[in-house]
Amino acid sequence: MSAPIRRRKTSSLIVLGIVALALLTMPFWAGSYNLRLATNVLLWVGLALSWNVVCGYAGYISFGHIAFFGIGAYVTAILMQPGVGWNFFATLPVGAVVAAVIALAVGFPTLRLRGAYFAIATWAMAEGVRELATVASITGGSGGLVLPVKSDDTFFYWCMLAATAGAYLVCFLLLERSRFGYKVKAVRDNEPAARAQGINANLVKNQAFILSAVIPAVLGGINAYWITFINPDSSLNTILTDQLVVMVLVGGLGHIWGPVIGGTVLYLAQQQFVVLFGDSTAYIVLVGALVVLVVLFLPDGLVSLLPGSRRLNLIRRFIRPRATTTTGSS
Amino acid sequence: MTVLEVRDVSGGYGAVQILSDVSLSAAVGEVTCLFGPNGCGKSTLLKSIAGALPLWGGTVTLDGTDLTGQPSHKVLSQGIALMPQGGGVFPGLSVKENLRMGGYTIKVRRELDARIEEVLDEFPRLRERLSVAAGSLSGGEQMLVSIARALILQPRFLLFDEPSAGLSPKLTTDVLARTAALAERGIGVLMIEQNIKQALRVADKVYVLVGGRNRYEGRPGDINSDKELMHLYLGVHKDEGDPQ
Amino acid sequence: MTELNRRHFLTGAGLALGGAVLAPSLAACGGGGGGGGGSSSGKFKIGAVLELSGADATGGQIAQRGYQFWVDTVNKAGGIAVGGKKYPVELVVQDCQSQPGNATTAVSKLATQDKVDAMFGSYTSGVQIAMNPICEKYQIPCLAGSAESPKTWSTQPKYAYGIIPSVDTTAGKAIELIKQLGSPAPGTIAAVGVNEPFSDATQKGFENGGTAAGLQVVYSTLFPANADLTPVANAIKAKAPDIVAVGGHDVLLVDFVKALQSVGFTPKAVIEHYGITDASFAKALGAKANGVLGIAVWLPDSPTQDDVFGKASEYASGFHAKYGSDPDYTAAGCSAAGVVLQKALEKLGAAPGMDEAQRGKLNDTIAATDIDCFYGKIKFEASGDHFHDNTALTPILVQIQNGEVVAVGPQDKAKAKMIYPLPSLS
Amino acid sequence: MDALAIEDVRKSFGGVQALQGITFSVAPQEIVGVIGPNGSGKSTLFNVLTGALKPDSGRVLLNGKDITRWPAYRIARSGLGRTFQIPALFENMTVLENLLTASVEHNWDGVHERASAVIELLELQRVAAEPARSLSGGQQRLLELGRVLMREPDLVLLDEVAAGVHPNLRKLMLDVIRAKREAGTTFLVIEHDMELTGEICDRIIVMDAGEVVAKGTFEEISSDAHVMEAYLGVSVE
Amino acid sequence: MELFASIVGGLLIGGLYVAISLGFSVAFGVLDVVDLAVGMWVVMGAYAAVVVQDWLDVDPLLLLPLYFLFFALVGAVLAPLIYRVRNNRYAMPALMGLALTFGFATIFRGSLLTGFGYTPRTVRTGLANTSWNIFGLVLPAERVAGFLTAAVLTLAFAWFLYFTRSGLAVRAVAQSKENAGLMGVDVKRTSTLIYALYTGLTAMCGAVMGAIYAMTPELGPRYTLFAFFVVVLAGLGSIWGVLVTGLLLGVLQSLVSTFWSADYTLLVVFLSLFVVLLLLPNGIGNRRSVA
Repeated sequence: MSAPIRRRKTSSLIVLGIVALALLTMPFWAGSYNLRLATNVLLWVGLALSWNVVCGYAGYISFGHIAFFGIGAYVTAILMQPGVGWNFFATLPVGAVVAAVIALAVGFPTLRLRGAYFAIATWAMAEGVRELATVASITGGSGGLVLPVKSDDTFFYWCMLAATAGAYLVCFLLLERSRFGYKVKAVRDNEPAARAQGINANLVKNQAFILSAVIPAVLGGINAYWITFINPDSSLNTILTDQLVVMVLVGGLGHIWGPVIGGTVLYLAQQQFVVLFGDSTAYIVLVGALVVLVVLFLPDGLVSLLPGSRRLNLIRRFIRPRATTTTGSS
Repeated sequence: MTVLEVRDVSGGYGAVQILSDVSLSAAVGEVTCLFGPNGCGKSTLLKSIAGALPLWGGTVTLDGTDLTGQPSHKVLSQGIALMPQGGGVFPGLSVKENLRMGGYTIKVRRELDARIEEVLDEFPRLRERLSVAAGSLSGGEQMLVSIARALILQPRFLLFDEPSAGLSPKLTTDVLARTAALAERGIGVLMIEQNIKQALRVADKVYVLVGGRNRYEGRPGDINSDKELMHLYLGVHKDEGDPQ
Repeated sequence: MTELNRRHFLTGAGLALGGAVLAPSLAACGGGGGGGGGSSSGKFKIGAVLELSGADATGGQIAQRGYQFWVDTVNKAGGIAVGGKKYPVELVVQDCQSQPGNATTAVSKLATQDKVDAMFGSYTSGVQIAMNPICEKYQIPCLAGSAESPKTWSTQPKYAYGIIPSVDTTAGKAIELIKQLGSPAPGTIAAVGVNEPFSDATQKGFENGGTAAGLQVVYSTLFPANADLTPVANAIKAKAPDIVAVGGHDVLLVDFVKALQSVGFTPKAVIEHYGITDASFAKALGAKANGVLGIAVWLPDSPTQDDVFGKASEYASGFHAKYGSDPDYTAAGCSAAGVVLQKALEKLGAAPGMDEAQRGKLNDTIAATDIDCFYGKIKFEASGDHFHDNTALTPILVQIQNGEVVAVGPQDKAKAKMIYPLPSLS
Repeated sequence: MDALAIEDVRKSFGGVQALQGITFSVAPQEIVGVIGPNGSGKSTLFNVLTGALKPDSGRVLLNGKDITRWPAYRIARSGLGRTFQIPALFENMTVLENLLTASVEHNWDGVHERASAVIELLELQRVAAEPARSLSGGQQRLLELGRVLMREPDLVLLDEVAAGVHPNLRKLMLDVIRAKREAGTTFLVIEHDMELTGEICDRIIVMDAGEVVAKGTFEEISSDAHVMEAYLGVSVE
Repeated sequence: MELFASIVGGLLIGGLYVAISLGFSVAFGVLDVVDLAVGMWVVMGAYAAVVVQDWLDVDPLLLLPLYFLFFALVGAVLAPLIYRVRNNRYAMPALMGLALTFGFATIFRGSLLTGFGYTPRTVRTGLANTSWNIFGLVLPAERVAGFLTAAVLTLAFAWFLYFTRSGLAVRAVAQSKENAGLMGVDVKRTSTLIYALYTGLTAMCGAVMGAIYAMTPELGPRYTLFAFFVVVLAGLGSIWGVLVTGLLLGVLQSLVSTFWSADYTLLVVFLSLFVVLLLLPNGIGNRRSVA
């Protein structure tokens, strides 16, 4: 409430300012390769952010999140095909709407149930969407779609920055600074109690899921135009969801900074792993080991290493487990 | 005489401390009753003794054998069985399987079957329902299963967590009479009971916990004279305070 | 300068976003990736973006060997002769983890950080398609020794070239050859394939080739990779076609023959694309492999040669000595990409460290390529759906005979008579 | 008009009749206690009233409005607040956030001021920034009451709200409840604590085996032999 | 005839799905953690057989018990970690348990890729070239062997659960850890036991699976999804449900690829999942749902 909290707020504002300044001036000093790296970092941070909404805040694991990314990519690609020829910016909202509708279709039956059902249903959705993209003709089948070329890295950097920063801001305002955030977290922590406060739990969960589905759709659209080529393997690969999961867990689940830190660190680390290990797949082992270590020793993720967190308590709690049997099995 | 000794025990769930320096002793052949308002830590205490919850401090000994911090199966092998609140039967297992679980620590199948037979002789009603899932029995029958199950191991001490919970008055009387009979057979009974009036009839010794601490210790006859205790903590109104 | 920038960026990003924990490790790593300084080192720097990890790693590594073998051969000879001086070649390989998205970033790195003079293309078409615009943006010519999907060329990439004819042309011609050689002539065909870009295109090629050759297409389907093949085999059995044509890779081809065998169906001919020329195919199937047909655009015993590698057979034995396995037509195609580049550089007479204008000229020179090398004739299309693809090569119909891959058609290249009809599989 | 009217509510699980036709009503600003042995159906009744369970038959009227089979959140919004027998807090949220959350569907203006006031009233200042899961049992019950205060419902269902609460805090709780009643709130209270029941309840309803077996004032109930047997275990001899 | 052949083929594969899902389901009930590594255990079993086939001149299917022992051992080492995470007082222990097994799966996948690459591998057995023709119905020997193995394993596992002392303990723990503990069951050891049994069982099935389908390390998630699919549709914790759903999955897959297109198999499987979740939210034979 008092001094230490205010100090923490000030320091995080300073960090935010530095980050914002670095991001806004980047195209003027970074060079095109670094700009591409940064664009990718932004992409992954944005994706991780969206996954954090449904898992970290709403407490439901979505194993199919990459589907929304792919849906956004395909909508943009289809609408920009020669003969359709939409304006790029006009395609993004369409992708978002399609993703939202599909999220609702999946969320409506399964968000009433507990997590395992939702997890499997989202995963199935992702595989289903991928299959559909592989067999349908409008998506170009397994061969994928080629988009019109626009080779302007700065343009895509700005697009990605706008989308990710926008997503961050929306998430921050909705989840940390508004009633909606309290509702979402309340439903996650105790659904019956949330209902007793007049919260429409099912509605809130669906809203959170839709929010988390819209973000990747927009990012997917931008990414498709940037890469100029998409196919089911690259845009709808469920392995990519795994990366999101890892990023959020490593960064810090349910924390607004978690995906930012996790996404940045892991994307850059993975790039370095590839450099370090060349053509080896050993980096996958390292990523797995990282997850195991984080779960065992740093369950609140890297954010808990930030100054002023409850890290020590957590570590202490781990070292001295008190309850050896599960309690409250009700 | 065999005595279960609890000394200065503290404990709780997770970060929440519930028990603070609780002490008591219970002897075989006696019914020791534990009273106290809801949330005072009675169940926590029994679970801590039985090894289902870790102790934060203090000691538990049985005849001088230190049981402090021993896991459930070790405590059980020393002859202390806990009957959890509501009976704790496994609803998806048959009655027979529930009884078998009661004798889980008996590794020889024949020996176990013999014990089950013995207990079934004592609870003939259960014999007809051996292959029925325990979850489909009535509350009273479940309680019988639970008691029968606890007896399979022929324990020296039985810890009862509210045996009368959810039972009709008649069944309550029945169950409490059984506990008294158990004590007469030489088993030590340590029992939590909400049903104070009835429990006092079978009790040999009484403890009252309030807020996770010892509040009263004595003989059942004496507790009635402590009007404040009866009134404030046990919810027994002064107007009907006279048991006789 | 760029190295410094990069380190700044990484350190800055690390500090700002990841906190001080990460920065030292990243800065330390940052030094590892670059490789020797500027571009005026007197070496031609050739970039390559390959699928060294990820789903298509096997093919990516085959392609890498092809490119590397050319580099080693050239360097052993002292380098590429330009204006009386020989410049050695350095290959800078970037792994794209089989993801088109990563490939674009990798091209960007090769162009701006490593300042390569030219590029080699990827194994898969998807990655190549994503690379093309970036190559064009930086005006770096890119020679692809694999990338057989027609989609790669229909977008008319200005700076990319394909050494191998796209699969829709080769697959069709192969069916025609079977029709000519088989007696009694086959009348029906079933064309199936895995639903992934290359095999999809192969399957379409078989189907269209069948129609063009006057065969009746009685069954046509795609199935997912790793599908249960028995139902597909059963469905084929029900139609009893004369020819079964399969688009796929590696083990799938083996499994498909096994599936046909397990349902007890033997067509008159089985043709599969890409992979049966690999020794592992015959080994895995043993006697059952006998008579299975395939397509290649090059074989180690092809009667072709050049002054870089010598005869095709010499190329093959050199390759075998180095890698312990025979080159297939993809590895050889990648080596041939090197030859094309070498010839163009020699013709242009440009020294390493080319600027944009010089690279533009190099591009024009490559576009005008018309050579005969150990791989055969190479000449790129200048327009149409196969823009910049080398369609000058004629496909060879090959067959496994007694565990060996033998050319059976067209007649001028045939080394043995085609076994037809196929001996019973069961 | 009654604050709450329950008309012949029945509910069974499998073959077990948990509620066998419950009928009673609560007048505005009344405090009514519900007592009965464990398993007598009190908690089931509460769950039906709050919408957590749907009754098989019967009607529930809140301020004259038929709320039978409404979803829980809608019932809550139309003026019903509750506490849970096992405290049901938002355990990863802080005490303050728990209180704020109670107001999200009610009245967001000045919510921070009201939350501060509630924290002060319930003496939770020291733990305001702690996650709810680290509270002691008594504090958790206080926080549950605090959430009810934040929502200012017309009718409050308290389920053993004073269990495990230190006597001093219990006195505080009772004062709060009385003050709210004076301000117009109606209470329905499940309680084991007879003292608390006797002290604050205007009327008592005794349940046993899913039925209402007696209704009346505390004095009437205490002298009812049937109740004594069912609840206090005094057999009638 | 085609229909009949398709159904029989589906049932043969479905048997393996049952065996895999059964262990997964019971381990889930006992540990309260969905093991996301289930598919990787399948794949690792197959690769173990591939290694054996490369090294030794023995039919890889003859060494099934060896794979069981080896992977049971690995499982026994990992189980205490899962138990520890699940029963710690983290903010969201169920989620963290899931994340832990996800980490395991990733390590396995990376290790296999590093060791064997992406190239698909097939377990080659002496049965590969045999098939039996029964009234015109061709039964590939591998599949029949696979089904028989699965049936034996399923029966053995069911026998363990229903007719042994440890099996009784497992079922008791699945219902209530606390009460089982009070009966003298060492819950932690039982968790380790069941996890080890499950990993061994699954890996054995994987070895058989590897003889029927080509395997790549990338297929792990696919099998995880199948196991998950079966267990969820069966209703969490329902053993009979697993039996029915596993066979159904096999038949459904087979029918679609015979009469429609193999390309739509997964799509149909996933759509049917949705329909079932909509109509029977608690699964085909079930009682409880878990976070």
